[in-house]
Amino acid sequence: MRAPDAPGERVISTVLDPAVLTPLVVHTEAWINFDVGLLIDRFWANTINGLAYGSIYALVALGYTLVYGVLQLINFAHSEIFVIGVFGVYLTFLGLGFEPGALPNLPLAAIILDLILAGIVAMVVAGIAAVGLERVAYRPLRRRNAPRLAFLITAIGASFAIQQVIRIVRGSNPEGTIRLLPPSPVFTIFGAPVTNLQIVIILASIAMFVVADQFVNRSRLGRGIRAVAQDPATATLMGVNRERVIMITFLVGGVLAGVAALFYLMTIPQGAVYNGGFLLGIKAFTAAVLGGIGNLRGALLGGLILGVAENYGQSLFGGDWRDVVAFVLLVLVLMFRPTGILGESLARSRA
Amino acid sequence: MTDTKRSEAGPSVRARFAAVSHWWNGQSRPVQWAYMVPVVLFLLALPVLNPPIITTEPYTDFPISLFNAAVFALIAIGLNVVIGQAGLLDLGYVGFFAIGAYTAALLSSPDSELGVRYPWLVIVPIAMVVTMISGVILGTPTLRLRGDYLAIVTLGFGEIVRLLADNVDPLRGNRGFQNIARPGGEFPDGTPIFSQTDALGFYWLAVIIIVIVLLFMGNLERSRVGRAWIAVREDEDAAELSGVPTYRFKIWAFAIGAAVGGLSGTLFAAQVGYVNNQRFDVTTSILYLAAVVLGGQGNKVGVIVGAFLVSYIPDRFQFEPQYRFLVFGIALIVLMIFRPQGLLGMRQHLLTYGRQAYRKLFGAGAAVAPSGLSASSRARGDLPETTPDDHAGTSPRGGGE
Amino acid sequence: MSMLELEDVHVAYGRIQALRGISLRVEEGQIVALIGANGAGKTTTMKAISGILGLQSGTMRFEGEDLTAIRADLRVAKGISQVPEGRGIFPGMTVAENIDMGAYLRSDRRSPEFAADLERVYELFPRLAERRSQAGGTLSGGEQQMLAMGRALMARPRLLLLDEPSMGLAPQFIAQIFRVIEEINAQGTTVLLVEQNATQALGLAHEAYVMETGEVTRSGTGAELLADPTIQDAYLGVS
Amino acid sequence: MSAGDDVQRSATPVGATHESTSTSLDVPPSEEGILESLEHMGAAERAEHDAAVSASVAPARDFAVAQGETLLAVDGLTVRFGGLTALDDVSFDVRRGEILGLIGPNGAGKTTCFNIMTGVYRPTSGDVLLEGRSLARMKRYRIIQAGVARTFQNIRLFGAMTALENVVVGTDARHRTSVPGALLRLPRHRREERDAVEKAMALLEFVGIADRAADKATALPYGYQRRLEIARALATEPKLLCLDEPAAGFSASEKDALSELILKIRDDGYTVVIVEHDMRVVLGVTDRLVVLDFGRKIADGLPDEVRRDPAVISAYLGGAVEDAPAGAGEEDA
Repeated sequence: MRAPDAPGERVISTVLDPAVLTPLVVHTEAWINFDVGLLIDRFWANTINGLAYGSIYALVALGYTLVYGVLQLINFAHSEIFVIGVFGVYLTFLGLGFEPGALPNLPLAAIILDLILAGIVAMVVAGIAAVGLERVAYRPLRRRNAPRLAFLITAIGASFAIQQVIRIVRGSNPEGTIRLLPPSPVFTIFGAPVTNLQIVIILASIAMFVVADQFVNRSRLGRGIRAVAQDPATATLMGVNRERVIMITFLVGGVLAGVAALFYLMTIPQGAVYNGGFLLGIKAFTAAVLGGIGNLRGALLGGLILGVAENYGQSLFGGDWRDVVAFVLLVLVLMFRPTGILGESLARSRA
Repeated sequence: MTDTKRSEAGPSVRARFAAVSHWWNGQSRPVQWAYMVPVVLFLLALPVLNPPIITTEPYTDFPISLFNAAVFALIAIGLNVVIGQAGLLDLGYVGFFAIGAYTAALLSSPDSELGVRYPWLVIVPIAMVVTMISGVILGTPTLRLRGDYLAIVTLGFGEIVRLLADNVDPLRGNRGFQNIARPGGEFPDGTPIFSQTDALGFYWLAVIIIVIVLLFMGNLERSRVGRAWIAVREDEDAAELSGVPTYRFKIWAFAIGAAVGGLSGTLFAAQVGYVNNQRFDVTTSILYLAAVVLGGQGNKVGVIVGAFLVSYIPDRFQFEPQYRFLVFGIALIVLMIFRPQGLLGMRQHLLTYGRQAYRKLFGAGAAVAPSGLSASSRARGDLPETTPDDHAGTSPRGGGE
Repeated sequence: MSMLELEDVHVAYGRIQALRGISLRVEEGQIVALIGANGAGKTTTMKAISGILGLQSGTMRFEGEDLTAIRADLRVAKGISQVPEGRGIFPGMTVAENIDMGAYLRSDRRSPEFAADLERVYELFPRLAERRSQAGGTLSGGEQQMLAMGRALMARPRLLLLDEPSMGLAPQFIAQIFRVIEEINAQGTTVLLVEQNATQALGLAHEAYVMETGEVTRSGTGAELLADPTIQDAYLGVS
Repeated sequence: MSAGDDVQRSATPVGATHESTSTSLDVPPSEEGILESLEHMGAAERAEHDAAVSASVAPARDFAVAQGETLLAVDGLTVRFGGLTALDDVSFDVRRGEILGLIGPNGAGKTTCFNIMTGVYRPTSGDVLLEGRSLARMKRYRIIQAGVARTFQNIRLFGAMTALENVVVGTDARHRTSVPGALLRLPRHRREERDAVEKAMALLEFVGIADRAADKATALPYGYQRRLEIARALATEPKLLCLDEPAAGFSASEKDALSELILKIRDDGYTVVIVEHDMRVVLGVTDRLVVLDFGRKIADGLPDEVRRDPAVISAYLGGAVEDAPAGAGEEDA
């Protein structure tokens, strides 16, 4: 049914005519499919994939959650810290002489060493960038006792600025694909293959998480971080230097983002692009909120849940809906549990 | 030496500015509008005059550039309700703009599967209602959340709208909609007033719409509604405990902001005549935010200036788009550190009748709270001498009507 | 030289002038009490001494050293520990972790002195020993007060600032807390005490200051003030 | 209607005296208003003007209902936060037309009690009844509309607004205009706006800070800010006004002036609950005292009785009744 070309020939009364709206309803079935079969078929593959990708979310989410716990600030620019890490990894690869497209012909030990080197570079640059961001953007605001909205807007501005600097330096096209370690199945679970990459990522992420968790819960500095998160004034009375704690928090978050960057680029070798952090950052933040922001274990749990849920959603609704699933999940969780699954903050539940 | 000079110049400039703004605030609303008439007329004439230096040609067609700036200004006015007045950080505002544009497309493009071709004037109210409803739908679950969660959820909303435009077949993704309805009417010589190639008519329309929207916004600001928004922004708990139904007024802020966003979307869609999924990413939302914050949240004139800068400067100086984003990102950081209130500070018009009240109490000069001045020069008659004798005795009661 | 000397100290919160030029001194080994109504500026004085609030003007010396030049967190290292109003327990940490926070700046964790200090805290407050692994937030008000005091003692303070230690406590706890304050003082720690419970505080204090709207209006020995009828009327005469 | 008209008709008495107001429960704010009467005011007109002010200030007074009957009943209120019991089965009544003092040591639960009465917290068990209506589950702004207003221990004003505008926000609690009315400036909206400003001005004058009506709230001196908070609370036309430590930070003379104001508020027909530490203020204004200690009510009665109560003495003096200074109880404040 095509309408006549001249505008205005239809009268207004048809606006409310249900018949007009029918096509939309009919098409609902066409553009959303519920492929339950695929969901069941790919259940285990999705789960394993989701856990691996979710670990990357979790590592980035730790950065959001640490900063939020200490400063009650959504560090929007954390996603760009992550991207800086990604470029750190990529440029290290280039520096080590790897070419986009070509598979390296090196012994496994050399490749692993190169990966570790790239990871260290990423951790260093991301860590420095995070601390620098804190110094340049947030510290002046703290000095001036700025309102929270000012922090948030600054964070957005910083995110924007870093993104654009990368774009101006490296261009807006994604970098070439450099894959050092091609995924190969090691064993299967319920018929779903588990690759070497996934094993490395999941295990290493959990190891990083345990280190971070122990650092915050057991070390002296970690206690300082928790004390500032729970009660900054009293923490000062105990002799905790708040500025130093804040710096360390940003540093730890940046370092973890650097690790995440390495795993990300190992999983998605074509992922080095200036705005690649945006969506991942939002989802990592979503993960942190899901688990309960400010809560380290919540970040891990939220990351894994989000990674898995996205994969299920992708099978169920189709690949285009993957990102929508994440956001809808966030809204739903916040509606029913406004402080996330494990509750909020380093303060109330044990970090 | 230079230092002393600066310190002498600084206050005097500031004082002069304060005096002007004080005088301006002292005028009754009709008088203010009377002064605005020539300004508006000048703005309307601007594309015809096409003055050198100001013009963006030859890079960009001047009327088109002005039209884009006007749409940007309209968006900023709408977003200002949400961010500036009610203090709610909405990062998904582009979603409402998109919904407005798509509503226009679906209801008038031959590509639409709805198969209707409503005229533009019919589309506008429908689009505003649709966006208003989507504002309420977004706000109902999220406005109970704390401020920073709201930011992230609205960001998610903006993304969802874009993803829907990408993925929902009837919204035609990248292919988009052609031939979206535009207002009718012809110049005496037979050429259409509103056309895709000549944005003059659309620019005029946009300016008139802005004037109308400003009038309505002024009404809201000077009412219980505006007071409720500012109370929510200042101290939500205290507002609630002073009897303000905060949640309801936050929803209203969202709905009204959304409606203006939808209106600007229809205006944009009509001029371009074409809508696809390419213009509605979150980056654009951040540009809107930049416009509002840059000009001064909570100040209507400020956000218009901010929007104009964000839209016009890149056109005029032929920025590469990527530098535009970089500059605005840095501008946000610097602004928050050195001038968090924006170029023009927050200003409220809370009471119309209050204007008369102050005047009666404190004599002719003190028509309005000298919010920009220090407490020492407060309204006890010791006001700046620059304050002209105004219309205290003669202006009608409730003169803002 | 007094241990702590405040001279014409002004402090403001934004536009609100909280301290309008107060002067006071605390001699080593004494218990000094600050009494006055809510809003008189007692807590502000404490915060100024511990460094949470900056001074507008005036001088503040601790053992002859200019205190204003020292960052708040480093004043703990100088020997000033504060038990804040409302106790400031870290609710998400266990009792043991909270006590450990008191020793944040100490580097002698493995030394016998450290162990002895820890033992002393648990001796003063046996309740805390029983609840070592319980989260601080789940303790009762009295237990939290004990924890806050025990935590402060772990920093080995020479000057202990106590802000309303009896606030919100049942009588049996109040009596206990005041006994402990005397004991701590007898063991050599100087105490500056803010109290609303003026009778108890004055009974304990060697010296006392009365504050009103940001100024010191009276001072004298505890016994003097306790016997003063106007003080009785204004601060003791609830009944 | 022009301003000129108004000036000529200014200072016409409206609800000229207390008595005439008291006959009607809902006196509309005056048409002529307070503002006009401020101009060219001679000494003779002062009394009429004052009457107009109080007519505007307290339109909701209901003298028709007997004073002394229960206005608010706190019934078995218990509040727990985690492991802490802030209030433990507290019951007391607030009677119409009285000033009730809620006293006790810091942390005794007074502010918690206030917070329950105004809906900031929800009780673990028990209820608060205003004229028989339960407030425990009511939305906060509904509680205000039901007739309970409060001030805050740490002043919470809307800093971006002028003093007058702060008070007008309070009057909005009784306004019915919403967005459509404001958008189109419908007659009811215009009337409400005008009345609101009139009433707010009257209230500022009532609490004695009308000279600073046009100043930003944050620019006011501390004492003015406290009074402004009281004016804002009164603007919601409460039946019960809750004052949370109104004298904190006041000098002796300021305290006396505040006591006078509180008495004036009571005399204008409001019921007042006051939490205060300063005994001079408490004993100077209250009709009755409720004493809380450790979350429990330990005494309830006339100030003179309460101050001799051994339980109260012991709560304040730490169990050492015999230490209580002799004569402290004889002295009158």
